[in-house]
Amino acid sequence: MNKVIYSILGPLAAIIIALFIGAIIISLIGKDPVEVYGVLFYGTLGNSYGIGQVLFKATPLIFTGLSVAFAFKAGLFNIGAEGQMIIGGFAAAWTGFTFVTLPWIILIPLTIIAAFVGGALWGFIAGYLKAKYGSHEVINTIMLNFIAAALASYLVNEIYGIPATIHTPEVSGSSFLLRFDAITGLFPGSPFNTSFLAAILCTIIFYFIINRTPFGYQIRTLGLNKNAAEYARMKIKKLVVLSMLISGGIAGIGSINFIFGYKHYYELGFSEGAGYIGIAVALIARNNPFAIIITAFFFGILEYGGLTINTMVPKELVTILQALLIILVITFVRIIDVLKIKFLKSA
Amino acid sequence: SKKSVQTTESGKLKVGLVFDVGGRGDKSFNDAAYRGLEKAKNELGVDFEYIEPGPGADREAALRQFATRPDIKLIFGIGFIFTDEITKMAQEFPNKDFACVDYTYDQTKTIPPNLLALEFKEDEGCFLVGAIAGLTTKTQAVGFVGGMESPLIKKFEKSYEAGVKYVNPECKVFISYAGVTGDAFKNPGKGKELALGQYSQGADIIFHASGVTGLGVFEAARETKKLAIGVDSDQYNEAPGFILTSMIKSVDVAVFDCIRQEKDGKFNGGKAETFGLNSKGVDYIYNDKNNNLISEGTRKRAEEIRELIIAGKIATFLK
Amino acid sequence: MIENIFTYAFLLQTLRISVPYFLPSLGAAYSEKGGVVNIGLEGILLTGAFFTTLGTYYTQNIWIGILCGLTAGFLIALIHGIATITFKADQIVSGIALNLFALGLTKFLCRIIFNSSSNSARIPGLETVNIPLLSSIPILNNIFITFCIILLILSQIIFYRSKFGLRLRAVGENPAAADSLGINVLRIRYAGVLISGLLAGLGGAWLAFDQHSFTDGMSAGRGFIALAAMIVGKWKPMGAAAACLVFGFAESISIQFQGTAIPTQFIQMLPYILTIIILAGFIGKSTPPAADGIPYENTNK
Amino acid sequence: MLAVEMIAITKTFAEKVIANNSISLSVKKGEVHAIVGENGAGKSTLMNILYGMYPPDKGKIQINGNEEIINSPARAIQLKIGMVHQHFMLVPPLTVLENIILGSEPEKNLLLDFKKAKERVSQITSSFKIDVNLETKIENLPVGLQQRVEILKLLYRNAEILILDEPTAVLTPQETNELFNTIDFLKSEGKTIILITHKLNEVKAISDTITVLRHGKVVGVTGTENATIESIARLMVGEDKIYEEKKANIREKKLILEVKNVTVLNENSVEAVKDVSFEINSGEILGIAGVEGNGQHELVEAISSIRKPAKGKITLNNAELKEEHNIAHIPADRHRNGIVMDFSVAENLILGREKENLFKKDITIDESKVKTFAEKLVHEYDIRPVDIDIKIKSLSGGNQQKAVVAREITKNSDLIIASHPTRGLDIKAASFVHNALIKESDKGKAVLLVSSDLAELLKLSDRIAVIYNGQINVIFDADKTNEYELGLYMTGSKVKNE
Ligand SMILES: Nc1ncnc2c1ncn2[C@@H]1O[C@H](COP(=O)(O)OP(=O)(O)OP(=O)(O)O)[C@@H](O)[C@H]1O
Ligand SMILES: Nc1ncnc2c1ncn2[C@@H]1O[C@H](COP(=O)(O)OP(=O)(O)OP(=O)(O)O)[C@@H](O)[C@H]1O
Ligand SMILES: [Mg+2]
Ligand SMILES: [Mg+2]
Repeated sequence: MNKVIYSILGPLAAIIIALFIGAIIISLIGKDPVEVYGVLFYGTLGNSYGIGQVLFKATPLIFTGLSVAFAFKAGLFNIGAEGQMIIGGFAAAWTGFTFVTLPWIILIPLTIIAAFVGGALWGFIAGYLKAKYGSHEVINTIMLNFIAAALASYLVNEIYGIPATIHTPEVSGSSFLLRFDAITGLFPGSPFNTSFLAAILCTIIFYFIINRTPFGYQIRTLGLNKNAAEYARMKIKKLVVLSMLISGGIAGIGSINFIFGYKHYYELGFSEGAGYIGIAVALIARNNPFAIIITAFFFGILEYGGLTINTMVPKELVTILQALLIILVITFVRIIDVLKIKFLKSA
Repeated sequence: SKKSVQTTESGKLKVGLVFDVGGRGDKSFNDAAYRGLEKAKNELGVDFEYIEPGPGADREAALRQFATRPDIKLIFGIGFIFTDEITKMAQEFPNKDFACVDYTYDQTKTIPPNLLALEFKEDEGCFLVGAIAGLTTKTQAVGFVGGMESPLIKKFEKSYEAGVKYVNPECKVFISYAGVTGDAFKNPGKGKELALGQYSQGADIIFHASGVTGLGVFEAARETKKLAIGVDSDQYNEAPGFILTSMIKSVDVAVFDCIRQEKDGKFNGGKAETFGLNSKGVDYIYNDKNNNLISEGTRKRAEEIRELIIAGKIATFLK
Repeated sequence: MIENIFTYAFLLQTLRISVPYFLPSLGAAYSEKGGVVNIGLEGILLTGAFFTTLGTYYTQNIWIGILCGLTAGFLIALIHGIATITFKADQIVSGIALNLFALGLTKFLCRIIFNSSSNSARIPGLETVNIPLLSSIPILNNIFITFCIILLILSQIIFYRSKFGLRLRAVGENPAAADSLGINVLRIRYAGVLISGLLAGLGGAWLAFDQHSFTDGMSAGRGFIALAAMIVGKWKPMGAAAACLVFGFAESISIQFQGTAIPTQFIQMLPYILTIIILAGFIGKSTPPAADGIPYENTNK
Repeated sequence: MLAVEMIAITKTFAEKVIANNSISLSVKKGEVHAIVGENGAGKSTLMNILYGMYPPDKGKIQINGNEEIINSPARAIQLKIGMVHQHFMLVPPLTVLENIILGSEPEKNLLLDFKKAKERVSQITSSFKIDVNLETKIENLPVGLQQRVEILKLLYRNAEILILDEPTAVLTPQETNELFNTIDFLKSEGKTIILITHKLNEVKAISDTITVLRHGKVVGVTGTENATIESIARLMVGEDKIYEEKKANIREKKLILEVKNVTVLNENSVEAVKDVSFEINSGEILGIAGVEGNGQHELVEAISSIRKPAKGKITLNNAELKEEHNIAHIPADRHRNGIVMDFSVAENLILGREKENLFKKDITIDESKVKTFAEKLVHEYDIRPVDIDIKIKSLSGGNQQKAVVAREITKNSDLIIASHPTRGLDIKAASFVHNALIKESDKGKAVLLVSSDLAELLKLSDRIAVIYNGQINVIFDADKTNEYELGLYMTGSKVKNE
């Protein structure tokens, strides 16, 4: 019981302080903090459309968070979820607008596989370079992000694009992922769609692979002690390549939310930096797959929240809050730890 | 929400405007739209609110946010990138009026009756400033700096080049782009290096179509004491003495007119309204600030070309 | 095209482009040699640029502007230090958060102060500086480039010839050993991080002066590239400098090659592909300081 | 006159572990004072408190009769206390000289004064007869020399009270001898030395006074001349008898491992093992004696198929060695290669065995099977505490080692490779590991035992091969040789059996 209290005390204090600092900023620019926070809360969590928007924003973050976490389990730092999502997204969209005659039962799995393969290819490059040449995956994945953006730009602008737009043709109707709005009538108007279910499924598979299979055991060993993995005669190079590949693949699937669940085409810039935010999501969730869902939801609130208050204050207020919150949480965890020990000692 | 009830009661028209990625203060496209809003506020007494969304899915959410507000009647989307979203929103909210600047008009689809597409013939303006550049250059080399490489900006590039070649077939045209993502419209550092590169290779006039990135082009012009051409708004003040002219789009006028029609109950959607040289919807700047940079002969020739374009006697687009 | 590469303008361009890579990159070396990963450099560049602009705008004095930029860099680095050194928070998470913070704060203030989401008002730049002797020498007449050269030499000496440098290297490799010799590990780490903040802040100042204004997101990933350069340069000042020059060179080339038959996108990829190739082919493994990224649990406290 | 007096020191970790429970320690000036005790008895903790690394919860410290609060190593250094830690406190990529001066650097014109530093260090090396190249990086030094550097660090700081925590654990007999010579010399110079070791013969040989700790308490203080190894051992482990399994001598011989003309390269592509050949039969223990860094490491990695030999052939049960071969391997460095600190005890007990059918259910690892297995091992091998779900990093070194031994020798493999299997273990834990190895060999397994502890080799092995400079030139029958002879070959003083 005490343990639970202590574990929420830190984040709680952090939230209060962050909101307080935010309130000061809002007052300084002559606005009413209560009103702004009210709108922020109502706009995101206070109505079903807002919740839908938040979940819609959270969906790709679950994928990219899982992607980063998977690599992390193997001791690799994948900064490349952004690029992997771009390539995976393009591959999926291409499949979607090329094989227009396939029925949904085939086409949907096919597009998801394409998204995985595209992302996996991009992850594989970094993994292979690491295994073969020992070159640092952090740098290579950053570089591959830039290259992916340029490549996608080329493909859209020069080859597959619709003139005078920055997107590809629409994907086949049978590859659409339904909106919850359309199925259930919930979250009316929001593009929150069934790719969220894929994200949940992916989380469960992630957990299963990492914690229940010999392969996952090896990945974890590699991540925690590479030398022990080597002495246990695990195939380290293979594991490095495979984990980057899978990590990239997961990020690739993150693209289906936007492409098949919302716009139905590939649009340049669709990723909105989800790959980068995924790093924060994974790290804050301490690479725990289920915590990633919660963290992603929280980031979804902030991602969408900025827009809801944009007519009153610059939406960057939310970015500032987001940053403050992260810094405060990670510091407070420690402060509470210290307090806890002091408390227990004196008790 | 108390406030909003009051404003509707007072009968004041309220307008919502969603900016393009660059947002307010880009001293170019978005600011032109904003000027239209301000003018409407001052002269017509309307109220307005605006949102600056990020890329991706936020555009629709922003439009929707205004569309669901009872007090807002007219909603603007600024930029071709809004084409799909605003069409969709117009269909979903038939009781609201929408207008989109730079709407990409697809002949195969109809425009909803409550949506007004505002199109600008940039190619005409670009051709014209290209011609001015071609006539003014002393080095027989001019340049073009684009933001994100995309079909829209390519159109600027091609018609500018066509204008240059029309008056000066021997003139070299250097072409550079700042990048391949939306960020390429806000990277003045890159813009400056690109421009310096072109100037060092012999260009003496550079036209940019790159949003904020263009400010870097102007810096390069100042530093090397060469000339640059502004875009969308009159950008003379960004580098006084070094801005040969600007290719302006009267986005402000279009926005203002649209609001006035709405106010007068004469909003007339379901169609594309085109602004070209003929209606001064696009133009180049010639006033007492920059007339010392443009020779009398050049000015004359430019005006002739204007007439030819309006008469449809020149293809403004280089294939 | 090739003839364009061997020109003075090209050389100068390469150097200019390298400056905002080099300063944070050198900063990263200080920070990481001491064992603290600072991916917040991207944000520090941005904040440095903003406050340099702000200071210069209000005073019309570039020196006060630089001072403001340095102070901003210092403060952000200080937050990073407090979070990661004192409170042992995860260094990468803190860095990510600070980048977010910088992005939000600068744009927010830009909106409030300059009434623009994209850029500030124009400020004077370095052309106002005139140092009698240097101004006549090509390349060195750019005070930032001169200063970078001085900083590089100085850093090389500090790293390998000074007490602080020795301790910094020790603290990044084996903090427990340094601690057991009576060295205040946390203080040395703070010094490394704060120096990185100052250097990246200065990098931001260069960005601001180079384009005479602040622009939203103007650091444009340079902080990350700087980190990459530092790794390619094997955590050494000279190595980092060389790597930054390679980046600058590649980018310069990509500028020169624009407008040829090759699609722009592929030209834009060039610097990044080059980096990957260099990393795989020529550098080999670069091993970080052994304690890099690991908070030091001071047993005394 | 007392150099050190620690009075009623108490120290608790993580609210639970009482590492030091009201310990008092008196060390006379100019003596060699040995502190002995089982793993986890609290020796290192007590010394860390003396050196200012941890604050004690309770208790007082007097140095040379004055009460002092030692709240940091810096303060300890001021008081002329120096400590060589159990795990060396060196910075591998720095040079010997840099490591020595670190923290007390001479400066001139704001820069390091390397010249002055070198002069001063050379003076010390010559007067204390310690020989080491100052420009070498620590990472390129053998452990024995690293030990030297640690002592130089103390002398450079003019330490009068020297704490040496298990300095001989990684040394060869020759190196140990040299170290003891140095200690004698230091003592003759009037310095006070506190020595922690598990090797009771060393205690007997070098110390003046002995303090014995058990479970965080002092259980005995005695002058060395009044004690015998047996009496000290009894104090250390209580009434528990230390029993040593005897090797059975009957065995039918079957060739298990054959190493033929094997050459192995190290990381820098230098031949670390040169043209080595030997064989091991079932039921046989082959010892490898050698000074650290003579190729044992590479040889072991080759035989366990972690490293591919450049030349030659290794066969196991007459089949060429493959990666898939099941080989039990107790690695020399358990922290680095043997365990995953952040895994639970149970998880560590299946490391390298995660794919075995024993733990399989479809494509998953069956947790209940793992649990049963782990619980069995924990009991059979007396791994304490009896909790398979705690992280292994919270176990003492001895218990971690037992876990590694348990995991490896329960593998169904005919060959067991054991590298320094008892390094750093107390006598009880060490004899436990010895017994386990003997039992396995009696079951007919072939054992390759690499150790720098010659007593251990002589006791366990049937034959002992000496490796020197990557080559094996002699293989002795264990009962026909002795420490002295082995020592000559190990150090290269003798090369071939004439
Ligand atoms: N968990 C990890 N963290 C960081 N780097 C890793 C990790 N695992 C592997 N690597 C890198 O991957 C590369 C390959 O590892 P591996 O240990 O298989 O190489 P190796 O032992 O040199 O080769 P071989 O398999 O031929 O023996 C190495 O360069 C190593 O730096
Ligand atoms: N930093 C620490 N945090 C928590 N527990 C600790 C810490 N250091 C030591 N301990 C615990 O305190 C007890 C005493 O440890 P200590 O290292 O003093 O034993 P030791 O006598 O030196 O043993 P060894 O012979 O294995 O070196 C052990 O149970 C150990 O696990
Ligand atoms: Mg290997
Ligand atoms: Mg100990």
